[in-house]
Amino acid sequence: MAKKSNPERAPKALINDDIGEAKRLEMYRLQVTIREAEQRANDLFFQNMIKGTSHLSLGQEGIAAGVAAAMQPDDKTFCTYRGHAHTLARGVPVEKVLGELMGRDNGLMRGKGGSMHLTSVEHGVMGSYAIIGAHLPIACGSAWRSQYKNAGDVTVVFFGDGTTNIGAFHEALNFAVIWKLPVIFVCENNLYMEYTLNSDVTAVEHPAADRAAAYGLPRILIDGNDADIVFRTMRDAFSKARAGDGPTLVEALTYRHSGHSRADPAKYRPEGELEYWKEHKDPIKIYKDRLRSFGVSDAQMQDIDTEVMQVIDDATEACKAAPTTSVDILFTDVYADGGWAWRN
Amino acid sequence: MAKKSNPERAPKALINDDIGEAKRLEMYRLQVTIREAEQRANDLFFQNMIKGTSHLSLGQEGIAAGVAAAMQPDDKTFCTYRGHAHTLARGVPVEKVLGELMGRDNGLMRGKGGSMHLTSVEHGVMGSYAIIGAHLPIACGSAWRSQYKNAGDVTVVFFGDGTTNIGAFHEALNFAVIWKLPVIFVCENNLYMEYTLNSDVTAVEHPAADRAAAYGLPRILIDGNDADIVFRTMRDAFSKARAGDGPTLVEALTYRHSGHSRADPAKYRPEGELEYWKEHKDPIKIYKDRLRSFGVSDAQMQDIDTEVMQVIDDATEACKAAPTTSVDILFTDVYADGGWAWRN
Amino acid sequence: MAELTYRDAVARGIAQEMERDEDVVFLGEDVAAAGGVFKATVGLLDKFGPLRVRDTPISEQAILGAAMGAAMTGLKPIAEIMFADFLAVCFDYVANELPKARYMTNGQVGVPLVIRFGGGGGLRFGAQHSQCVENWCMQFPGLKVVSPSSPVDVIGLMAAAVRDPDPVMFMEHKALYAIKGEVPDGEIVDTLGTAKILRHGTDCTVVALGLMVHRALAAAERLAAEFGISCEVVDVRSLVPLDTQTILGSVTKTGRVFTVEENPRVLGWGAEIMSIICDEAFYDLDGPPIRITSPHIPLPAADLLEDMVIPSVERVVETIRRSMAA
Amino acid sequence: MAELTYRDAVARGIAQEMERDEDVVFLGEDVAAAGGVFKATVGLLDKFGPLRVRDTPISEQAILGAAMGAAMTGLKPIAEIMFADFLAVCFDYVANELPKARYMTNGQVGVPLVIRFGGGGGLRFGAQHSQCVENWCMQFPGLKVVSPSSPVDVIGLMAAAVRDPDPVMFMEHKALYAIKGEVPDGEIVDTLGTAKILRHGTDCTVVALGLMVHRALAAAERLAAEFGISCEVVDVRSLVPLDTQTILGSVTKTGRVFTVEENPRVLGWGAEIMSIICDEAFYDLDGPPIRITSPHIPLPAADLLEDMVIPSVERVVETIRRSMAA
Ligand SMILES: Cc1ncc(C[n+]2csc(CCOP(=O)(O)OP(=O)(O)O)c2C)c(N)n1
Ligand SMILES: Cc1ncc(C[n+]2csc(CCOP(=O)(O)OP(=O)(O)O)c2C)c(N)n1
Ligand SMILES: [Mg+2]
Ligand SMILES: [Mg+2]
Repeated sequence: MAKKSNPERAPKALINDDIGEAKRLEMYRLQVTIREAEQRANDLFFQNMIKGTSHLSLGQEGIAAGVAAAMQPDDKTFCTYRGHAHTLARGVPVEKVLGELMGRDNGLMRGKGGSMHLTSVEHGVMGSYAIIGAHLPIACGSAWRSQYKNAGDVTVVFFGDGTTNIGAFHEALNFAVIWKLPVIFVCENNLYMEYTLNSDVTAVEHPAADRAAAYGLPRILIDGNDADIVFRTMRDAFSKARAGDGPTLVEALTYRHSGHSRADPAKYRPEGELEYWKEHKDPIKIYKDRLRSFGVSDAQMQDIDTEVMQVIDDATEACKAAPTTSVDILFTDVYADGGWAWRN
Repeated sequence: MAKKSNPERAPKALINDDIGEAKRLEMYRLQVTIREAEQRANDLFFQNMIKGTSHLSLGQEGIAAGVAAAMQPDDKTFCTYRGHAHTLARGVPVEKVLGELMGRDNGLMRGKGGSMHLTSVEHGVMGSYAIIGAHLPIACGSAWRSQYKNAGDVTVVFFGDGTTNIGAFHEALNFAVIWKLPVIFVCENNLYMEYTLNSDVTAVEHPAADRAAAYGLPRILIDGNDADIVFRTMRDAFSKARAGDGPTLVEALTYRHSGHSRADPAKYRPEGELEYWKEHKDPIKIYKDRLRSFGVSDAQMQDIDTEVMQVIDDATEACKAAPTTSVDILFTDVYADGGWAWRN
Repeated sequence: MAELTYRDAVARGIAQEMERDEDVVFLGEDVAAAGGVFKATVGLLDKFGPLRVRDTPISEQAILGAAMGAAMTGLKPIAEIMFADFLAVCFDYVANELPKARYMTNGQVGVPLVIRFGGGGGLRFGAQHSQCVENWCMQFPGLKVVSPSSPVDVIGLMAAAVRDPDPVMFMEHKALYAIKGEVPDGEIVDTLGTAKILRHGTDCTVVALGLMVHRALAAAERLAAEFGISCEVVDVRSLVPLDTQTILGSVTKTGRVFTVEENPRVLGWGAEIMSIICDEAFYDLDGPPIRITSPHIPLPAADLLEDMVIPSVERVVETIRRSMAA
Repeated sequence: MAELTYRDAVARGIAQEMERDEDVVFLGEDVAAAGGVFKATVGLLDKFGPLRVRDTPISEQAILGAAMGAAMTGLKPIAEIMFADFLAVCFDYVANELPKARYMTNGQVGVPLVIRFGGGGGLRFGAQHSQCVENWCMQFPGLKVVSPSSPVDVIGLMAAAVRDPDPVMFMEHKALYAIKGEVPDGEIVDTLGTAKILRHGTDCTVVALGLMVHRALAAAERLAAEFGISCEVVDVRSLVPLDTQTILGSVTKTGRVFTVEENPRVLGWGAEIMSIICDEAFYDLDGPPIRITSPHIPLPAADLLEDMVIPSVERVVETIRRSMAA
């Protein structure tokens, strides 16, 4: 995502506030990249080029972009199955993500992991986890390593509202606090755990924020559809973590435009709910308005959009052209010796 | 524990408050019974008449007595491995408890369960659980059954301070609240999880009370070494549960006089700590003073003590005389057909 | 008699039992309003109402714990753990609580419940959403473990499981939800602990479970047609109790035995069955007992790769043909 | 050379590796200040300080999860799960996370850690504190599983486990903590995946693990002395990787095989070993392979009852004598 838009078109006088022009354009580009790459994944599903399942973050791009923009290259990301967004946001090429979804040899894990397990260690994406809650303790371990080795990096772990009701959430939060670990817990509250309204099965209104005090943490509840807010919140959390002052728990409100997964037509939504969020709370719309208010022209945004689409089109073509995964990787990397021998 | 002290000796004018004479004498008798039965168990260990492990509640009797005194016969109790006290408090004969510890045929489960799994369904003691946290969700299920069948009974589940850090605690609390279950969670905070100070590994000062809000529950923190306080708190909790208003979480402060288990000499205590609790916070001392202040004579208490000792001595002799468990129960009750056949 | 999918058979089986007995209740994630993520419980909420069909939070320990506590005190819960793999997050109930309660209490406590879950591969869900966890459950004395391979077995074994006074682990196979089969009208009640001989044969016995039953049957047809090998195909159906009479009876007759297992190779249910056969029918065997399993690797996600791992009809045919020729 | 208890060998084994490599860290409940509930880690806190030897809350998921995250990113943690049975409360890491990470990421991620736990019976701890969970771990491709039977093996296998780049499940046997054995001075490093022939013999092969190794050896002495039966005793030591060469080699030589397993009968490690033997050495067998196991029941607590369940020297002698005579 390092590619910059054409500097000639850059507006002269962007507000030189604490975020600034470069960061904002980066966050815009990230959000558009995620949106369009996810849309493409969706299309490829319906062309039967992607099998199995997949969980899109359409509508939730503000969080992925705002968090990633606040990260350093050696910081670590732990995602859920709904992790395409966070993986892309760390700079993983679209081609490698789509390739994995399509089970091609050019995929991130050459098809062995699939949509729910995107991992790119070279980008700090330490994995996507498909068992609810499992990665919260794992992220603690990554942060523990950073603390122990004085490495300075911070670990970010994403999870949904529904995940706050599983035991591992509780264990991880307590653990992170008592060991003062440099880890940031980001709860993306998109209202639903799969098809059930999370508030129907949760004892408090704000499943993460209302529980922060149970771990001696401050209550942080933010609008996740405004990347600037996300960015600022995370910047503080990173400072805290790097200063050795321990973990942060953030609840970011958002909404997913798509169904829970490929199989879900999302019939459980009350009428008008989706429309409301799309109309009034779309993170990309919000961000476009923000940029406009700072003097960025629609043409400039259009340029970014075009560049992004080009990247995604190229990636799509590359994936279609890529060979399907070669079966000789079937028996590799079960064990560290490269193979799968469990006996002599 | 139904046996009453000699009515001739009963004081004429006990304060006729909300607890009253009969309840108070019952609670006194319960506390002494638990204390002396546990001491006896300890002695029998050192005579090598009890094998394996065992976890005593010496010093924590106020909670067991105060809770049990507030219960109806058809209410349900779920204990931990530290469950002798709660089992006795429900009226289970001392002989059956000691018999189980000694692996005799007269034991509650004839030796199949042992000290950590005391169960007496006829007394509402639905089991003692040795895996930390497991019984909290199970207790929810018992309460769910009561709710579903409109049975009116309430389930009480005991656990320690250290147990608040395991996932099952979190899941059970949330679950109980959203289903409004008639269950009362009693956290006996005796400061230690085994040999480690619980505050060293817990993010908040009061591991249960400080987390009540995370489940939308009021913060209830009480002195567990005063049976009257425990009784009153539980009376309210039972009313709430029976009224259909859902669960209660209570944190009762206490201290165990013995080591964590048979094997533990408790060397980790800071100097003077045990002495302080024994001197100033012993629940039986506190209760004796309370009774005295209400006009109960030392002689009357002495009578109860004597009766209790007689029961325990008789139980001990009965257990020593009882046959060791007959091996023909080895293969019974694995399955409901009475046997253990897993194949034809 | 009607054609029913395996998926619809689940709902029908549960409904049959809920109609019969008010103490049968059903809980799980997204099972009520949404009818389950596999749409296997559609309609139950409408039929039985929100007190008997309940959506839960993502709290598998609470689900199994609550089911256990309810069962111990008078209800007969059916609990869904959505993907079989998620049993791992509530495994304490599977390993330590449910199976041991009756024994440890010397019979004071029973736990009459059913835990159902969608297991198995073939749907390109990857290594954490495709496992055959019947093998995880089989080790624990006190549990019963069944896995139906057809719609009629789903209903009949579900009824048997619900009526059974012991905890029953009920593994449905996700790749079978869409298959159809003839199902008689009226109440269907099967018997736990019974295997079924689905195809009679004389040369060898092929023991299979779940999805693999279908592949074993297809392989048997081809082995007969192409190589003149006559296979007797046994659908185990119930791992605990295990119908060793049927299995040993068949092996004694044929003298050769193969298992077809979807699980990774090591310590699948086939290992137990082979060990029993070798112990008790050693002198009836005319050749080595052969397990046909997935190789001992996690399941990859990509379709092409996944198809290489799970035993195919071809692999079953080829293995049996070669072994019988040796 | 010095006499050391199995218990002290644990601390020595861990210390040896922590001295060698700063990235080796150790965490668990009551392991640091208290030196562990079995006193197997006494002195480590003093030697290596509170940053490397850490007490945790009662949060087994956090313990294994944190160990995994640390291992994935550069440390080599040793995590204690106090009683083996408690693996059930953090089983998602055992079944779904640790073993699959490397494969699912196509080798991007490795998880070099050791999970150690006290398993097995004999201490009158009852059904939930006495299990042989090596069998729970053996099914998962990606894990390694070892269980030492002597002090020197504790040290050597611990070193091998810590140095191994894959996740290793390390089961210590609680009933062995008090035994003593000769241990050489200096660094000891053993090899995973190697069984040991502890006694040579010609009539039959007896395969055992952990506590049962000692009973198998005692039984072998008696079988030789009293019945003239010559047993070759193999200590499996490592279930994954499994040293099938040593086992098959011995069975090929003797023609008869027995396993001595502490676990309840169904689907213990013996089932896998027997299945391999019957598949690959079928024509070398002179009689049925016999598994000597605990009966398939939960373990009762009372001493007399417990002693009736776990295979005794007498039962091993009697079973082998009868089978060899038949
Ligand atoms: C332990 C476990 N239980 C259940 C599931 C099935 N499941 C997958 S996603 C999901 C909902 C998660 O909701 P939330 O945490 O809000 O995240 P979102 O999907 O909304 O991003 C569920 C129940 C799972 N993967 N793991
Ligand atoms: C899952 C699990 N982890 C660890 C243990 C070992 N253990 C038994 S008691 C105990 C301490 C419990 O402390 P607390 O909850 O405060 O109860 P207390 O013993 O003080 O009554 C521990 C860690 C266990 N039994 N189960
Ligand atoms: Mg959500
Ligand atoms: Mg405590």
